[in-house]
Amino acid sequence: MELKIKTFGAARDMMGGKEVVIKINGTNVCDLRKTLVATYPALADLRSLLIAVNQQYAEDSQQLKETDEIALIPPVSGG
Amino acid sequence: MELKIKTFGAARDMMGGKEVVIKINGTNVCDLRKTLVATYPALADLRSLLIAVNQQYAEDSQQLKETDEIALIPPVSGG
Amino acid sequence: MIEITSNKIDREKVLGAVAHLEGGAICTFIGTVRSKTADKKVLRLEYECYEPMAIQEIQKIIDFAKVKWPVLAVAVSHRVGTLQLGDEAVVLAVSTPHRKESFEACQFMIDTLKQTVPIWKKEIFEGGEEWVSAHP
Amino acid sequence: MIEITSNKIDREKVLGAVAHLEGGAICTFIGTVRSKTADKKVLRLEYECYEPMAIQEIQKIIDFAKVKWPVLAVAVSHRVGTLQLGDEAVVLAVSTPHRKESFEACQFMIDTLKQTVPIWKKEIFEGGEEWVSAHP
Repeated sequence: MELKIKTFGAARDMMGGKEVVIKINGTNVCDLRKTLVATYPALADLRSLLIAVNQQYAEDSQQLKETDEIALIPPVSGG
Repeated sequence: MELKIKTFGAARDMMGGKEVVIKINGTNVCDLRKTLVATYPALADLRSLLIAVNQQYAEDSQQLKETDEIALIPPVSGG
Repeated sequence: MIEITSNKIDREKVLGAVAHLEGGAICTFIGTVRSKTADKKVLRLEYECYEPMAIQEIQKIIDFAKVKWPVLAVAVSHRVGTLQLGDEAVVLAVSTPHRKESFEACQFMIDTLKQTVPIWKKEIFEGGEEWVSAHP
Repeated sequence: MIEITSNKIDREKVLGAVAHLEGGAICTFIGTVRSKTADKKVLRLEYECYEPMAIQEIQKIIDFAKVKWPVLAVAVSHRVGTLQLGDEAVVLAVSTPHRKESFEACQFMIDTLKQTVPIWKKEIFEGGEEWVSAHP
């Protein structure tokens, strides 16, 4: 499955682009996370890395579709 | 000793004037308080009645002079 | 900045007075005239103040807060005279380096102001009027 | 009112948005850019935001606060883009009937905003830059 991933903050710097396309083995958020960290090892250095699906924080077990809006959420620091 | 007393809020309404002159037997804040309550019994209905001398809250034992700026402070309700 | 005023409070002036380059947090409290007190419908409020003493008491509160928290700047404006529904009676702002202490200092100062500063308000409601907190 | 803006935050607009006749208290938090972080001298900050999700997450915080406290109105404006020293990054205001709950609700909302809303800031200091909180 090929997914388009929006990236922000420190994660974007580590992945070298605002939006990246990645091919994953598997179908859920956990599978995506594994592929991401394998492809961009620097992501493992983040204090946390959440994944949002369709603008909502997602659990690792959530199933993904190619049409989902997926975003990487490194530790937030607003305010 | 004759004292000029500034009055505010509920105490002023009870005493019928912004500034009253009162003659007290004694020399301290406690003596003043006794004379005030004897002269204006309604003051006893207040939840509290503090006395300020020269713009500072005064203890009952504080000595008074005729030149002091004295004010009755009924329960405050600013803000 | 400490101000007792019979005019509408200038919020921008109060906020401007606490701007501080080392500050990361400004907490502000604004007290406004509510339309209801318990079951009575308030028509307006009348505030009076023993002004020279009020300013000294507010200064004492600020001095105390500065001992207790890393306060960079404080500004207080309290309105007196006749206030209508929705009018602002008090605006208090404090700047500190960090957020938690700004809330603590602001709440301490407004709580203490209401306990110690010689300002009085009379509620005028339908069918009567009453000095707030005067009676047990 | 929820606003993400790349312009200077209009404090009067935020405060105006929470005016409420049944409110007696407005608590406001303003977060500003400090000149120092630990020992580093900050030159400027750069904020970025995943805007549609940020607005939804802020709305969730407001909804939660309304369950927990008698909140009458909330307004939040968060700035993004490049901020200089002294600039305001966030202004959050809440109106409630009474004072205590205005402080509690305001502090809860800004604390939670900093934990859950997808906004990121990068500090640019002399000799480097760093995404705040990104690393352990």
